[in-house]
Amino acid sequence: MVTRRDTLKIAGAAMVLAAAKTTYAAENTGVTDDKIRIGILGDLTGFAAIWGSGNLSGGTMAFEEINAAGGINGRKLEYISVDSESSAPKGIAGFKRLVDQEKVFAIFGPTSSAVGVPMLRTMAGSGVPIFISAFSSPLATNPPSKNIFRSGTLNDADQGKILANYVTRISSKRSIAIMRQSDEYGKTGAINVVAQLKEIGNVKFIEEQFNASDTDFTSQLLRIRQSDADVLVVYGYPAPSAIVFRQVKQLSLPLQIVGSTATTSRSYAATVGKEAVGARSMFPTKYLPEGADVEIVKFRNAFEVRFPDLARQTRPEATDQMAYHGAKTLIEGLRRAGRDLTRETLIKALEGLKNFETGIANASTFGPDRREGNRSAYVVEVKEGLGRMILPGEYSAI
Amino acid sequence: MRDGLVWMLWLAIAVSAPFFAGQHLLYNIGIVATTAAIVSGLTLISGVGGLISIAQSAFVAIGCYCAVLLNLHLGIPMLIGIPIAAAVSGAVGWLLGFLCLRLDGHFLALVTLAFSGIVHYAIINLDIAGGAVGLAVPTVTLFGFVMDSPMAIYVITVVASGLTLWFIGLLINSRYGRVLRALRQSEIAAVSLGVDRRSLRTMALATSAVAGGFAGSFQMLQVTYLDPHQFTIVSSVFYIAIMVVGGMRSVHGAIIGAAIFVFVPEFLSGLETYMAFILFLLVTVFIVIMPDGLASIFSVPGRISRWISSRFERKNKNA
Amino acid sequence: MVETFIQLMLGGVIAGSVYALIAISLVLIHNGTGVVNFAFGDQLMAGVYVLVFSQHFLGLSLAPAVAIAVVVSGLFGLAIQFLVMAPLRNRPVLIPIVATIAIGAVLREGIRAFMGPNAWPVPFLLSTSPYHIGGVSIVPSDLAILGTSVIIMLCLYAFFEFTKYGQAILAACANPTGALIVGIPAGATTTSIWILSSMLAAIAGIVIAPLTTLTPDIGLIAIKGFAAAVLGGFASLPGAVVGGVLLGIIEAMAGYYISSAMKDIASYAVLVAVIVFRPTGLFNRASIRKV
Amino acid sequence: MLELRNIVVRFDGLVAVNDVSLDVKAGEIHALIGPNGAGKSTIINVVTGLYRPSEGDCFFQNESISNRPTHLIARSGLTRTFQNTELFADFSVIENVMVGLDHEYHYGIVSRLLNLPRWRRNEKAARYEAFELLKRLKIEKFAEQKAGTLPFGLRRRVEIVRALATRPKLLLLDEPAAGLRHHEIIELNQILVELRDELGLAILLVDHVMKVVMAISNRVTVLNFGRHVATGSVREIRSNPDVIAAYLGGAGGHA
Repeated sequence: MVTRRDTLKIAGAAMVLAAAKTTYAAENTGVTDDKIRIGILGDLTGFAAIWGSGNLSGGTMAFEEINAAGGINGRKLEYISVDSESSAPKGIAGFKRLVDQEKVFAIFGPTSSAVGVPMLRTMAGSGVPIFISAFSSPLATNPPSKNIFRSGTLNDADQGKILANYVTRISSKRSIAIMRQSDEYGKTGAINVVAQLKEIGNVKFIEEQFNASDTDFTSQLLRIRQSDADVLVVYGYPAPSAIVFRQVKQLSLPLQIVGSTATTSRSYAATVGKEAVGARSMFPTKYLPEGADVEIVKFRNAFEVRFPDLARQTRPEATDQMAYHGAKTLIEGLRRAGRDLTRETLIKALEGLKNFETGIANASTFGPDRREGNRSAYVVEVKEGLGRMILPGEYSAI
Repeated sequence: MRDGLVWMLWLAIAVSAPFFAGQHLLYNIGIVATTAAIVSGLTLISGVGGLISIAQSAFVAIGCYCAVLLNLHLGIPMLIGIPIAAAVSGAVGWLLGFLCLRLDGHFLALVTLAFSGIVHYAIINLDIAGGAVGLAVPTVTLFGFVMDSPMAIYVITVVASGLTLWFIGLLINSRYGRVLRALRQSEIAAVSLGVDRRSLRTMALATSAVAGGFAGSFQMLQVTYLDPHQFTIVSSVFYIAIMVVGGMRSVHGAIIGAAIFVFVPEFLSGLETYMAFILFLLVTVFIVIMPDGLASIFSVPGRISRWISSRFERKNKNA
Repeated sequence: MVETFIQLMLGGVIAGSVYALIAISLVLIHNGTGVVNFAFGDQLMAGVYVLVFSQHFLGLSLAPAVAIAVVVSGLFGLAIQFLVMAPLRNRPVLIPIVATIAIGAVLREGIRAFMGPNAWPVPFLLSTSPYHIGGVSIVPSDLAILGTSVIIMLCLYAFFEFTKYGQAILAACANPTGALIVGIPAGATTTSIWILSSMLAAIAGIVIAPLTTLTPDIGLIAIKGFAAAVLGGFASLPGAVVGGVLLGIIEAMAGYYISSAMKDIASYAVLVAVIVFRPTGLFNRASIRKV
Repeated sequence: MLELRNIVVRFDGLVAVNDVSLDVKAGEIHALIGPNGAGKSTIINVVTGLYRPSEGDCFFQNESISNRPTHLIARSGLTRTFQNTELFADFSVIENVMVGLDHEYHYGIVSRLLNLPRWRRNEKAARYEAFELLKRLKIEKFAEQKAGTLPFGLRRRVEIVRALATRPKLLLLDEPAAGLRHHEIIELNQILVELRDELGLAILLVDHVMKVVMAISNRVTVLNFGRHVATGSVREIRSNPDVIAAYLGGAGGHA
């Protein structure tokens, strides 16, 4: 007769035994003679799906193209998409699934800070090469982890710095107002804007915050009106930012608005309405997705053919564009790593990329201690008729 | 099926998992266990007690943040800090109950909703707690050993959530559970029999807060990072959905509900962006055809055997 | 100073009428069916997406697109009642409530997948150019929200006070058995409430969405509507409107006079205080249950 | 034992009970009768603390209970049944009774969680006593049946057992005979008399069923339109002209 106490004892002993067992991943897991397995990890559902679906479509397109062109050094890419559901626990689960169960060689993702930042410890400890194209928390690359790279997008530390430099230049009164979202995205951005403003010195600033789901910003804007600021930095998601842009005009505040990169979707100006005219935003590259640059047009046409369902939703967007650029950068790394592909050689090859151009986004540069591919940005302005154009001038965080 | 048999099933899965499961499955089982333990607090207050609490993620947040802050600022080891943090969470739950359970239990839903919001926005603005950016969770040390291997974390979290589930299960099957259920069925009759509804429900809310704070802290050991976005009103509502889909009358329902929300999405991952749409469509259908939750399948063998024995008795009578 | 205060009040009232629009419907469903409809925000969102879909993909002009959105939304309410609420009618109330959570998620995630996660532009019903009166700027499109919620409330009031059908619904809500005896089928009233409130969802959405930007997550605002309903006592339609406007004003005032960081904490704290110290809401008297 | 002094209850200006005084003596069955709307149920709700009297005071064993919470009134020995029965429908009969016994067989959370002997002993004892109580009213064979599935007559009886489980000194029965059949009423009478004579319980009985009231009551109080009409023995009440007038509907003027 086995009593309950006995079962518990046996259970305890078994657990201790199991705790001793650990698994080791090989250097070339996921690489065979004719295949390289890549995981695409991103938020396809939930609030952060904007970036995850772009990551998937851009990545898919680049991988399919290289396969159609014969693959990389005789190997085809085989990619597996996993949804992190805009949730940190699911992101870690998805990562473990790709590494442990799907045995992928490298991972393209994750796509949002809310998921990505909690995953950093797991990712860094795994040794699996990670290539990020979408999320912008500076924590992903600072401090740098050997295996985590990012390209295309602009991180919030760099963006904050660039924004601060830019607005100080255009503010004649050297007085800046900052409206930031209350969450991690807005906070990280604003911290860096403020830090750089202090660095520059002799600039006044006022900081207000709002929630992503707010609908009225009168109180914040009236507080800003009390100051003598002539430039307003808006660091938040598109939906609340659009209302801020509109209400600034409606309250007749004499402010030049400069939004973060989140305020640059193709339909953004239309969602704001005519009040968007004259507003400026940061953009992580000089190529607009709706623009006429050669590579962009090629990309856009191919995208619309490959994803008619997304084309209907006014895509490609900047997220698709950045992902496509990122995936191409990763492919270049794989190519340069040569036939003798291991995680070590891929990381070495990526570190060797200098000014790698795709004509889609800013060139990627990595180095032995540099994991951030793109560190510069442009400014986009909304014109009459709600079209937009890139203003001349590249702004660098270095 | 007998309650004990179901418990044996869970125990068998938890113990054998390290031998057959890879890291990914192991992690998922750990998440199921901790989520179930968090939800079991709700089972007590809502499923058994009939009150709606929309504060479970707030209690989880209080537990997690207390444990981590105790470690970062006072150097208290996580494994000691977590029970303290759970007690803090319980105290807050008690206070909340004390304030709003004076009168009708229905106000609990409303107060807890607002409370969830307050906790979320307070964390976002609390720079000592990392504010909106969040905080990395320190590693657990046990007798000087750093327990950060996936296996060690699995063992720690599964044991902790197993204990939570077991305790809540016992509580539900004690006189406390009985009286709470009585209050749910007829508040006026229970009170007229001398049941002190206020103190009982306050204790139930406090207990559910302890479960949330305790199991939630262990979940954070797996997630390794506290992001305020994990602790919103929406996540509180999500815990309620887990409870109902699994079955809200027993802790087994919490386990099943948590397992559904962890494993079914993976099973449906081929649907890509349409996954969540199909998932919640299935959940809606589940709720309509199995409103008692999936845990009600455990009562099927019992119902069959009762049906057989009743047929048998009737035959004997006839003979 | 005075202009600032008035401007602030105006902003609060506009935001508050958004909450009020939502609160009205939540109260309507709650009183009529006993269910707190967590899907309401998502129904509101989906209604606007139907409008956008009709305009962009079916090429309709605004008026027929609005009509289609309202009708489709009403039909969806009918579907909720028949496919979900009716089968769950005799279950503990938490189960239909969780069903509404699931329905909301179905709508939200379905729309996100089908229409994409990015924002869609929605046509403004009135001009967004402000009028300036003594230093205060007034925006017609903002006033549309306030106007709509007042009109809807008046319509509902008239419907329930002066029409036979409205009276029947009220009677059935107050006493289902009694209504049954008098010959009003209980199912019919809950069905009409679901249809009515779902149509209101689409209308509210169409008024609100141009100003708040249409994304699949716009329904989150229903949490505020819920809070407004609580503030108003969760019982009466005028209470819902006053609760909504009050919440908007509290937020605006707290945001300006305390700090923008405290805006939400302050408004939720008021909510807790109201529940703890005046549990029946600000505008209701206590009622006694008959044993 | 129970003493109501000049109780007035108003709801929104409507006077449900107007200046009613009443006393129930130890060991007696006291009936409270009157036409519909006379305020009988309101009195029970006031005594058990569900309503607060607008004026007047309520004493139980010489202590005021007017401001005591309901559950403490119950614990001080005053338990009620309900007009439409309020059983815990999902519970078995014996579990229903055990809720009544909850306070008697108390054990702490800790002793349950640590599996201390105390909880097992108390659960066992409670179950045993519940069963004995069911036996007393001869319904022990339904002990394991779900309360919600019982016929109405049995439900009433379970409710009485459940009330007895709290070890009351005074039992308040709200229309215990309503809806019962003839033989059930006779059994009920027997039970109530037994409870009075064997346990020494005082019983306050609210009912219209005269077969019960007139057969077993020691004293009767008559209410009409919330006012006290008369108190006395069954015989006195039968011959009281005010009572007759009240029942015939013509006694509005009496104060």
